[in-house]
Amino acid sequence: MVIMKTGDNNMTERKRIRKRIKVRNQSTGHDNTHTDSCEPIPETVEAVKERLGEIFFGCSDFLHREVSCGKNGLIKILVAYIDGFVDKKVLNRDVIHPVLDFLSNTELHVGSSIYELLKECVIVNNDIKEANDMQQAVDNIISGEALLFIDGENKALVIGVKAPQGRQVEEPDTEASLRGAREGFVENLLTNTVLIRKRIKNPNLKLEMMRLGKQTKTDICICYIKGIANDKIVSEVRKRLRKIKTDAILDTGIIEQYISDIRLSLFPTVGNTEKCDKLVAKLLEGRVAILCDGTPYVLTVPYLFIESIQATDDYYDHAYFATFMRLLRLTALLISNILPGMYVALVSFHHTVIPFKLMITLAASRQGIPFSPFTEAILMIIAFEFLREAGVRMPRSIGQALSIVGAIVLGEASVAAGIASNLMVIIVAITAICSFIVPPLIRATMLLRFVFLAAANFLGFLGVTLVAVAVFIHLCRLRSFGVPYMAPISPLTLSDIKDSFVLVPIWAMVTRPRILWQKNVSRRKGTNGQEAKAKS
Amino acid sequence: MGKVRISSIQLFLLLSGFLFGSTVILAPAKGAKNDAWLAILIGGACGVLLMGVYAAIALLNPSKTLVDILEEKLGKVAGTIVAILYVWYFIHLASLVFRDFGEFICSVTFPEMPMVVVIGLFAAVLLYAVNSGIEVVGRLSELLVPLIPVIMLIISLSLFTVHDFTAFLPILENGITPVLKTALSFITFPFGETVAFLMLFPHLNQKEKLKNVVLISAIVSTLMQVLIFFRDISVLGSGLMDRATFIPHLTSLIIPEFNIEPLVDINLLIGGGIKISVCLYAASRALCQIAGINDYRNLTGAISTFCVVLSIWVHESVLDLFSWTEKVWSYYSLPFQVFVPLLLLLLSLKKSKPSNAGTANEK
Amino acid sequence: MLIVLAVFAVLIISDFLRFIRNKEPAKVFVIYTCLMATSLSISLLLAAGRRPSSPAQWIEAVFKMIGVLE
Amino acid sequence: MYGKIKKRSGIVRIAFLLMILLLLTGCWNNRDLTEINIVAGIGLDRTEDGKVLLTVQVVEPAAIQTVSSGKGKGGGAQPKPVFVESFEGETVFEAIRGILSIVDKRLFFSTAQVLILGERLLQKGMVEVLDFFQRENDINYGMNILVAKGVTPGEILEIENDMDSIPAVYIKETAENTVSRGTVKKTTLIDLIKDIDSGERQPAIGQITKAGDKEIRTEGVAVIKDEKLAGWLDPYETRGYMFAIGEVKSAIVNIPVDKGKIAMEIIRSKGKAKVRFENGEPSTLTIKVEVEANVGAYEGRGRLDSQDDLSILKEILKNEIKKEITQALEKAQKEYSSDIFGFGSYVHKYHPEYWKKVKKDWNDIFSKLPADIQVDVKVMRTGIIKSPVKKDE
Repeated sequence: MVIMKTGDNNMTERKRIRKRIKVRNQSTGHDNTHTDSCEPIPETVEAVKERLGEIFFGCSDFLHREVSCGKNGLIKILVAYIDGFVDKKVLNRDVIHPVLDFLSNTELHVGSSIYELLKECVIVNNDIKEANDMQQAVDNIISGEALLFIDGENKALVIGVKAPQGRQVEEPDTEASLRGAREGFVENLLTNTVLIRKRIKNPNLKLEMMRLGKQTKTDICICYIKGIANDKIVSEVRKRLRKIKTDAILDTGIIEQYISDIRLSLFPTVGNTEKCDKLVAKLLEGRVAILCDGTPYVLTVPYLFIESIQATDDYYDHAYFATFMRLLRLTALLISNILPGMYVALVSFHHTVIPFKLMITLAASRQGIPFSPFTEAILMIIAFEFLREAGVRMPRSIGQALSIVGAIVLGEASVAAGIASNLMVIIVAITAICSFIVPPLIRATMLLRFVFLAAANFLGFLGVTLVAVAVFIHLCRLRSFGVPYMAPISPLTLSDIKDSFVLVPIWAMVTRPRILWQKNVSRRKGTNGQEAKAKS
Repeated sequence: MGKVRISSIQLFLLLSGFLFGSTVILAPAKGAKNDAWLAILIGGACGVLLMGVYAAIALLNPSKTLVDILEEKLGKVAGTIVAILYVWYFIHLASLVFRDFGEFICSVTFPEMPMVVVIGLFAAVLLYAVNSGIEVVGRLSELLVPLIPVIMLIISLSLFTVHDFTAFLPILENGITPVLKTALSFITFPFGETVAFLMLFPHLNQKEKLKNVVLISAIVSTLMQVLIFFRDISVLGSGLMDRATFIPHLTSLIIPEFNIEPLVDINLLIGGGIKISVCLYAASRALCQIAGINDYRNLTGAISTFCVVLSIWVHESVLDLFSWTEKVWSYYSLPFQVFVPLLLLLLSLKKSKPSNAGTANEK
Repeated sequence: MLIVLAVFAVLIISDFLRFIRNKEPAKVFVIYTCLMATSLSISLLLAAGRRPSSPAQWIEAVFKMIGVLE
Repeated sequence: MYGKIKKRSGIVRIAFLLMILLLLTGCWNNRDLTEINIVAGIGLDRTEDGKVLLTVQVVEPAAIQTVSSGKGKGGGAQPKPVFVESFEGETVFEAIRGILSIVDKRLFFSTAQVLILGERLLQKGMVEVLDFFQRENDINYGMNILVAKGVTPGEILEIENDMDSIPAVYIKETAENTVSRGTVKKTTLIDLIKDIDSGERQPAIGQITKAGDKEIRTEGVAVIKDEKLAGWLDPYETRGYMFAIGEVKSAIVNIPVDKGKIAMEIIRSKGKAKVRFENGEPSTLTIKVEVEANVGAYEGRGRLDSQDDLSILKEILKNEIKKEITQALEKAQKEYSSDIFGFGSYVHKYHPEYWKKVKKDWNDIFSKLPADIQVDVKVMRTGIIKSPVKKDE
């Protein structure tokens, strides 16, 4: 539905957004459409200095250096930057040193523009842009560039001498895998785009930058492969990102909440990953990625239900094994949702279903427990959730002690004290283990478990089934960027079943998911950038 | 809100789910006792024809719903009156299925539960489904309807050891009359009830497949019914089958060693759920069309509430329900399921001859 | 009785709020109110233990009148 | 657009509605496992004044756990794993509800392993009391039914021994062992209901008696005619009957030979009871039995080397089985005139017109018809050795 609505004015919209991005980040200064700020850059360096001092009042990390040189020391140049952002060595080597050298040794002709000369002949650095007004200048200083103001010019040079920041690329903690690349994304956006670009050496890999957040001015990057990603989805992503009105983007998690289709849904309709190879695989399937500066988590859209049981290892492994694992994960998902509910239904309502011998065991284990099965289950599950949360928040070294306490308190003492039955401990343990198997849905599962439990306590299996049907209805109506959430099972897309709860060997996976885009689905043709372009 | 589309697979599953509907717990051709299979086959054959009539009407009047067709062929006033009667019929049908469901749960699983609670909760869930749109119901059917044959297979296979394969003999012990009578009632329940799909057929995205879809689903469900019958009679014997309230459920109780009775609940929930959702959708859509309201969702709440109330009100007891459906239902259904559709077919044939309305009209 | 009223109140209020928000035409209100009023009155009668004769009985009576059923 | 608002309100509304309904619903039918009495065995009998006498054997799960896991240390007073209670009532249901006045928790019947009918009950007819067991929603249709011979069901249910902590399970398992020997018939509730329903076959129910203070014995069957007890078949006749209806799974048949006896182990058997018709009237009852057997033990002296030896064995075995079947059939025909073999079912299925006429008098017609019994025996293997020890050669 969404796609249809947005499809019509797709082209114009794209053009517009292009323009805007261009204007914001690489402003050439000759664009009249730019009306963001009217404050021009003052012509004298003194004035610039004063103005910058006003703007950055109280910012101790703002540094500037005034160089006055030339034959009579008349030419004044101001270099302004934020401390720590800029690689000072490089700045000195590439900018200050050559400029000083040049200005003191060269006779300047009348009428020759120092600005042009500096820009074209002197500064060694190859990442030079221009800033045309104060707003731009300030923006660039803030985002870590060095600004070069020259006396008598109402433009400034933006020199990219950013120092490499943040931690090194390392293996992500959250998504462990047995096989495959160990590289994970880091907080630095540029490092991340390089990681992607390293893997897809194709000019069709597009990285569109935009800036979000009134205060934070966070760099956001939309990443997709042109010709493989559905244009409608790409433009929908742009549209939704642009709609975000907030002052702070601290993490992709915030973006995720803004751009989800149904914001109140328990189920994630936007995926995230920290793993580089996973993201690349998703891009190659035609998905769109949203990177955000300052977080290693990259969003991928559209995100379908089936992706939650897919793991990167699956594709590198034997297909039989991978299929088995997928079915296993699906079962685990089911169990982690309904097992406590089923147990309560069984024990409270459906005694006829229990075989005689099991019934005696069950009844014996329940003997003397003061709580009803429902209360017992709720207590145990909540106790487990406490433990889990504590384990997440605690430093890792305490975590071990915690797990011992948990095992003893939950497993042994509560049974010995007659508060919980043996079986309930087993049930909660199995549920907990199963819930860890499908990490993307862990939160949905956690809450749904209680819903199932409550329904089971009221209506037994009927309640469980009714809630299950309601959940299914919800899943069926969910869409992620216009793509039905439960695809490819419903709506049934036969060619996409190959990578759903079953997995065919990788050599048999000749098409990309059709559900994302009907066009250009073959993985064998059009891998070359040019070819794909010609096609689309 | 854009064009709502359902695929042919979804329509097939919706139709199959609808045809299973409450037949999951009520053996429809029970009246013919040992010869029920014959009645099912005869009724199924006629049912296929009848559904063919509906498909033909839909094909001759592409992208028109039942209400449109009625108003066009019978004139504004008469058409509207008949359409309102149809709305009533769909509501009545939905409430009967609600009642079947409620009676089943209350006599088999929760004897102490008030029936209105069971029906009300079920209705709330279905209301959610219907309000999500027929597209979502279609997608839902893709997830859930395949469970019905799977569960049936599980039950049948676990009963394999207790089968007495000659239990359906002798053939035609009481002559052909009861068989034909039962066949008639089998046409009206469940085949004729698919008349509600005339409100859905316009949503099919591949019109040329409509005929096949209708045909296959009717044949599949007939065969399934026959199989279920053979399973039931060979397990229960004709005597007990005659006395049982809910035959397939009783069959599932016979499974040696373990008890999978709740699976029957699930089957009923899926089949009955699909049936009620389609009926609710058809009723509210039709009513909105008659009244000229854009969004059918405005009335789903009221209509499903009415269905729940009606389902409690309409019959006094479970025996009243069964004897009424056995005795009156088929006659009561005939005008809605056979006479009016045939009339519409004739009128459409007559009017569409020169213009040769084909499948390509759409788009 | 109270429960019936409560359930109906929730239904009607939530639906009416939605209608007003979406600015639905008057006929929606009319049809909705008709249906809900019928349901409410019947369910109140049922809750009071006085079951009015039902459509099923009317239909049966009509068929008997025509002579389809004996 | 408007879709977004509506979507959200839809979920909230449904959730709200569900919540209200859920809150309004109490916990109907919600009954914890600790709030029910698990019934392991049921006994049904009539008192002298015609009332129903219900006996139930109820399991104490906690006691069972301690008994089986050996937790009850150092002797001491171990809790009894089961208790038995009886109650009288005009109807079965009344007795079941009435028993609540002497036990603490509601009875739960689905777990019942055996239903033991008393002789006195059968003498007066059993159809009436069985209705409850068909109608109630938590009855296990696969429950075993046995008839107590010479004792009351209560006495049998009160037996305690060490083989199984739950006597009902002991009874059920013993009966099942005997079924595999072919000397008792396994009758489940559904079988019984089907037989009574169709009227084409008279039920035969396995019998149970007391053997000593602590053991029971399940051999032989009770023959029912018109829902009343007609008489009994002894173990050998029972086996003949079981051969005829094809329900022998494995049995040991001893056959006499020149010098001693051979125990033949039946490993497979098929039986079929049919009626031969001539001119629209039944002329002969035919019973066709196919048996596959191995030599189990040769307790005597002789040779067992060649096919000829086996052929002789086959002939003897055939006659032996035939004799048993004849005995059973004759007793059913002459003494009880009750068609427990299900010939009537065959007649109904394949000659419905005739059946319609004679339905009521079928048992009489059955008892007058001559019988043709064919037994086909195959002996395949002799075990690890061939001939027995040859002493006198």
